[in-house]
Amino acid sequence: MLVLSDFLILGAVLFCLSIAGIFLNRKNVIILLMCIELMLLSVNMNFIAFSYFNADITGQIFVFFILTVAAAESAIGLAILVVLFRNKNTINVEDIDSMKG
Amino acid sequence: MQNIYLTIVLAPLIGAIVAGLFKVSRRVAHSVTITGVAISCLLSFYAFKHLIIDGGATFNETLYTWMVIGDVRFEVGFLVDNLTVIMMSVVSFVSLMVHVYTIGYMHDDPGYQRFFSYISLFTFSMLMLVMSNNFLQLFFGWEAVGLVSYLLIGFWYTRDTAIYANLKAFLVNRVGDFGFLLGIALVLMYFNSLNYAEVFGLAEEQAETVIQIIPGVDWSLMSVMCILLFIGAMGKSAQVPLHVWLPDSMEGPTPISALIHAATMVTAGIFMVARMSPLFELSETALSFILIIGSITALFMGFLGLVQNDIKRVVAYSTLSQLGYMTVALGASAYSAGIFHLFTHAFFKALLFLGAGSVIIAMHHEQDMRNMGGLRKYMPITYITGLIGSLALIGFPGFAGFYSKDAIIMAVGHAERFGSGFAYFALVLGVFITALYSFRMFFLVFHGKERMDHHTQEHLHETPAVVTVPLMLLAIPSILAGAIFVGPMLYQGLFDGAIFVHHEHNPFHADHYHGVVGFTLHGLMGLPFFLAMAGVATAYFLYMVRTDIPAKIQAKFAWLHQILIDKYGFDRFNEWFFAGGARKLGSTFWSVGDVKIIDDGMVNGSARVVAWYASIMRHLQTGYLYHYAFAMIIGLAVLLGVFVLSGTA
Amino acid sequence: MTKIIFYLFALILVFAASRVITVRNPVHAALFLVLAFFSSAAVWLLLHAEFLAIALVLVYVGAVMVLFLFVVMMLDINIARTREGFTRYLPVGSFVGVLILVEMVLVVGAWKTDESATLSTVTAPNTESLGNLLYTVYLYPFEIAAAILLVAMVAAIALTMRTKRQTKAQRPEQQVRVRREDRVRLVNMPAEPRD
Amino acid sequence: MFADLPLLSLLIWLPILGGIWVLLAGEQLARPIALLVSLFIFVLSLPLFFEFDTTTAAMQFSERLPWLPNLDIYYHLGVDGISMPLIVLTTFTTVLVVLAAWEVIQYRAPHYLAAFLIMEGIMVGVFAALDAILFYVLWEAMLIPMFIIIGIWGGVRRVYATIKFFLYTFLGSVFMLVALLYLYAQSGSFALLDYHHLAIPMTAQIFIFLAFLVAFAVKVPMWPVHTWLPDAHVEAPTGGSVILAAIMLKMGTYGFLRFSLPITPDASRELDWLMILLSLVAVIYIGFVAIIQKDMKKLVAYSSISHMGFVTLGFFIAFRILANPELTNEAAMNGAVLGMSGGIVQMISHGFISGAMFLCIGVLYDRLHTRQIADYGGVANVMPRFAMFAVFFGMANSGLPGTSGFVGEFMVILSSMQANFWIAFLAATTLILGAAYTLWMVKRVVFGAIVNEKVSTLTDVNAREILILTVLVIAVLAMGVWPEPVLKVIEPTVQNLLEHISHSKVM
Repeated sequence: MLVLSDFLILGAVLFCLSIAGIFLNRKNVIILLMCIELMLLSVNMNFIAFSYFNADITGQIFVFFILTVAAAESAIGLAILVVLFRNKNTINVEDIDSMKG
Repeated sequence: MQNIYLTIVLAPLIGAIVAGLFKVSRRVAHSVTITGVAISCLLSFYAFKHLIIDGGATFNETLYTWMVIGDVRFEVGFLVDNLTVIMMSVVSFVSLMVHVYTIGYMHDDPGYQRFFSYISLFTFSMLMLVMSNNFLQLFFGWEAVGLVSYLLIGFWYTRDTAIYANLKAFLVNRVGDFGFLLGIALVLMYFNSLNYAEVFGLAEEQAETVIQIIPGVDWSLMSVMCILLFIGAMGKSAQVPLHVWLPDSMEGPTPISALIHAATMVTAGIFMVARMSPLFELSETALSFILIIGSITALFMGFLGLVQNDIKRVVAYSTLSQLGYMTVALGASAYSAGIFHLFTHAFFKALLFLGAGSVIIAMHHEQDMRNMGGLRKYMPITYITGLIGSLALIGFPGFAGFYSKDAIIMAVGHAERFGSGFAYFALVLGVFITALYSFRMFFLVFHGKERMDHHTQEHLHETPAVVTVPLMLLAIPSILAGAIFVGPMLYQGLFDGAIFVHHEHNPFHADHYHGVVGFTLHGLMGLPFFLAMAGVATAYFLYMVRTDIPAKIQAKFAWLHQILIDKYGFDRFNEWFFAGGARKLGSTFWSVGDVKIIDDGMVNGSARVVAWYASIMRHLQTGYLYHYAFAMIIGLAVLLGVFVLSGTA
Repeated sequence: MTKIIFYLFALILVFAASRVITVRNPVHAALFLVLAFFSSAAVWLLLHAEFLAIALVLVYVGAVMVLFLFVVMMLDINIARTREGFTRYLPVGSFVGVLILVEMVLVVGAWKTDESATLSTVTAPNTESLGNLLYTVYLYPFEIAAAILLVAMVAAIALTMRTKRQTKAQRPEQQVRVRREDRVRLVNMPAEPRD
Repeated sequence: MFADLPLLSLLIWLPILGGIWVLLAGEQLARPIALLVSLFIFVLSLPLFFEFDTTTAAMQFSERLPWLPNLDIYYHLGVDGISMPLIVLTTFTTVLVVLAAWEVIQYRAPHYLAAFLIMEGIMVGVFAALDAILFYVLWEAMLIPMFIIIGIWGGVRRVYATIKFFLYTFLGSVFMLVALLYLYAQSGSFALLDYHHLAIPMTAQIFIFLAFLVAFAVKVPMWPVHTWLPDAHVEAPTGGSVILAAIMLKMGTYGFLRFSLPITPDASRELDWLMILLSLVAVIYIGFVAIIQKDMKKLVAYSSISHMGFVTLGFFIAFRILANPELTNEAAMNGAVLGMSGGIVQMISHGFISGAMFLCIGVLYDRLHTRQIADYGGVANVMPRFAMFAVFFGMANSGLPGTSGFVGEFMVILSSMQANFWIAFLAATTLILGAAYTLWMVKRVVFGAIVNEKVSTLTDVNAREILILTVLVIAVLAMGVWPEPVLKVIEPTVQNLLEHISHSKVM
């Protein structure tokens, strides 16, 4: 029988993979964005698991909103990326340091 | 009577306002102010008659309430008794004379209207001062005369010396007022009132009170209070060491020197102490202090008169010395003698100053006596009135000064107070000195060779009537005032009720008095008379017969001469220590305290600390996105770790 | 049975996710991400979240991932440069990842769940109950979410649209304000000499 | 007839509306409209004085409307004997400032005048507010117009001066906000009058007192947080200096009366030595600093600090007097009333005199565009009327009896004698120092021979300037010759305040 921990550990594994992804692909903004999507996915996984095991559908509502916001975020993120590439002709994160103090 | 007194005070004020604030012609300016002062003068004489001759009642009433705090009322009102009325008469009379005289003296001056406005304002202030029935109004008048004095010394404001002198005069007076105000504050604290009558009524009760100003040391309240009040008098009446402003004040026009710096304002201190006699009588210490200060002033300021060459400065130093005499009289509890000398001195010193002014007009504003001489034949009226003034000053029997000065010397001889021995010596020696410098001046100006330049000599002539008439009018009381008033003022209790003296302190007992003639004859036997004559003789010998001797003495005692020329170094010390010190202290406070520590250290310093901190912290901001992401992730790992460890522990 | 399905899809999911972060080519990464989404949708179905599972596939796979692919292909990316330092960061990255994983597992392991009282009895269809809640209690947030999407859309367009003006138009306000000096220049010249 | 009008609200909002009107009116009409508005407001404020009930210390002309009732914040206004004279002073000074700007300000005149009118409304509001939040909001709002005035119409270093001014005052008021929030937490109310009766433990009182002290000391300003004032004055345009000196500085001392003393009487008693010390430092230290200033405005600014030292001295000397065993209770109360009323009188009088001094300097500055004393000399030769005013106000500044400058100093010195001889002694040095720095400046600027050609081209004061200065002369003289009408207003409130602070509020 599946228990809550199974889903939670699956979510944790996904989350850690995306963290490792951020470390590994520090130069490529697109993959960074994908890692963030993965991270959100793992969070959603937890929400749904809790919702299911606590018999409370509110958790799914949260996922719904997270999906909405994530979609908006990735759209804007990609738009920024496009503009960035247009202006700087690179998406290498190391070339983007105009905020350096 | 209230309306009369009010008119006495307000008439000059109105004159001053009209002449000062509105653009009026010269004629209007002087007519309006002279009318105002004349009204004051006549009404003062009327009040004089009312109180002294008809024996009218003392007037003590409030005009209006200045402010009320709890049950303490600060009021403005008049106290008119015999003492006041004599002061009023002197002030308004001398002022009237000076007003008239000014028409001639300031004839060509562009600030004619302004001048009349000022002297009328002065008359107003002085009358407010003497007619006050409380300390508040006294202080008002006190400072107001100081203000007018400031304005008048600096009347010729383009002269650097004049505006230096007026600032100096005001500041030195402020030092005196500083003490005076503290004295008033003590009065209010212990008597809970500023009204003379109430304060004097309660004075006896506080006679034994002690206060601790320095913790652990008991001082008599009365002594502290009286000395503080007297510091005010020292400023206004130019007693050592606050005398330094008076000689410099001669930068003002001569009528002012006569009115303010000889006859009236400078005697305000004397008047004040006499008015406060119920307080001063309770403190031996304060009276001794007064005695010593007065005798130092009387003697040492007289010496300075010997070496001055400026005619006005000689008279100024003689004023200082005579003020010292008056102060000594106060210190010896002979308040009436002090007032008596004030009274006679006002006439003859105004006369001498106006005479000097007359000479100065004739000499085309030349003031150096070394360039004068032999003016007798050109200016007979000035000459005669000058002689009268000088004789009155040295105390020649029969003249006004004789009676008052002799009374003071007698009173000091009678006094048994700490310092009275020294005071007696100083005054007697002072008589000789007075005679010496007075007649030195007299001979140098009116006798001897005519040392002026040719141009001046040709134009020498007697001054016009507006100048000589006041001289003549002042000459009359300079002769007669002493003989007429010696009896009433000193022996017959004219000031009873106004001046309070302990019986055993009072040097003037009615049974010792044998009439004016007796007094005069007694004076003729006394040491002071012989010393005065010796002084005149010495002056004659030195400046008429052997005119070479003074120079030799001067050469022989060069160091002494230098000390006298330096005026004992007071000015230099003040300039260095007080003026220089204050500026130095100010710059130090400013450059070190304000600019360096507060602005640079605290204000800009805190800004710099922020900037410095930021300059270090900015290195954390690499601008790389993943650095921020790493920071977040590592933070998450650490937080989780803490959570796990604390959860398991 | 469910257990087997769960482990199957969980394995696919983990595999796809690890490929996402390790492949060289971003296009491949995006495709692996699609795979990850699919398998997680399957896991969600196990949890009776049918609506969200479908939505994930439709919205994410259908829209968002396609968008990613568009962008990846649109931009001319130097793959070699972006891969620089991959191996250098591998130890650090995996260490942090493993560290967090261990910590999370410890947290989850310490979780006291009431295992018996799980597994809700489903009464209404998932979509219906979700809709009920969404359009009643969460109506206001729902509207806000809609607004956010709109704003995101506008923002994305505004950001990427090139503002080169290609249409010609009249500007009446400038036309009426025109002054003579703007149009006619009077030149003062000496008269030409007559020859 | 004025009983039904919301007079205080009108005094706050009409100037602000007037300011907006001036903004809209444009270059041509701005000046007459501003003058009209300010005059109207001044006239409107007179009933405050004439219909004031001098028999009570209670708040009068009160208004109370809910503002944010959930948070217990009310729009609550009212005046007593302390705030009423200050409100009238504010409306009076604004008229003068508008007049003084008449032809001098050419650059963006409508904005300049509007800023002053709006500030007038805010300042009246600060004095009338009886709700802590209302007070705080207005207190901060006041900074904005002043910031603009100095920042736009100021001198060369105006940016430095404005930032310094702003940061200083802002820093101070943050502490006040914290104290107010604490008080709210304790009492559950933002009503100032409730705070007066709130029992607070001693430690808390000390902290509240210190927080208020920081806020108000900056505004007064007291040593050592005074250095913003000379800079602000030097850079501000004449009108700005006048308002700054005449009204804004009074906010600090008003705060002491409205907040520190009644809310934390025990802490005030405990720390009165500090306040007396700082006041005396202000009188003496600043007096010496003023002597050597080379810039006229700086000199007058320092003299302002020195004079404000008398105000704080007068307020805090009361505890020493009340505790003096040598005095009977009644006498001690009289002495304390004398000192505190003296402080308030000094506030009002300083409003007139320092305003007048800055206006005088403004007259010179408008002509020669320099404030350096060394650039002047012998002004009396070409500007005799101006010289008359300058000497008069110089004398008033050095506390000559018969002018209002004397009254406050006199009262404070008299009362400090009842606390301690040496305090009176040190305070009385102002007689000498005040005369020294003021008259030395007068001497160097007004008197003497004409020093340079520029001075010889000066023209005397014109009718407008004469009008402004004469009005001030009359005010200064009137208060000096007969201060009773003002004192009658002040006294019941002061008496009440002293009764209040003589009882401990420690729980």
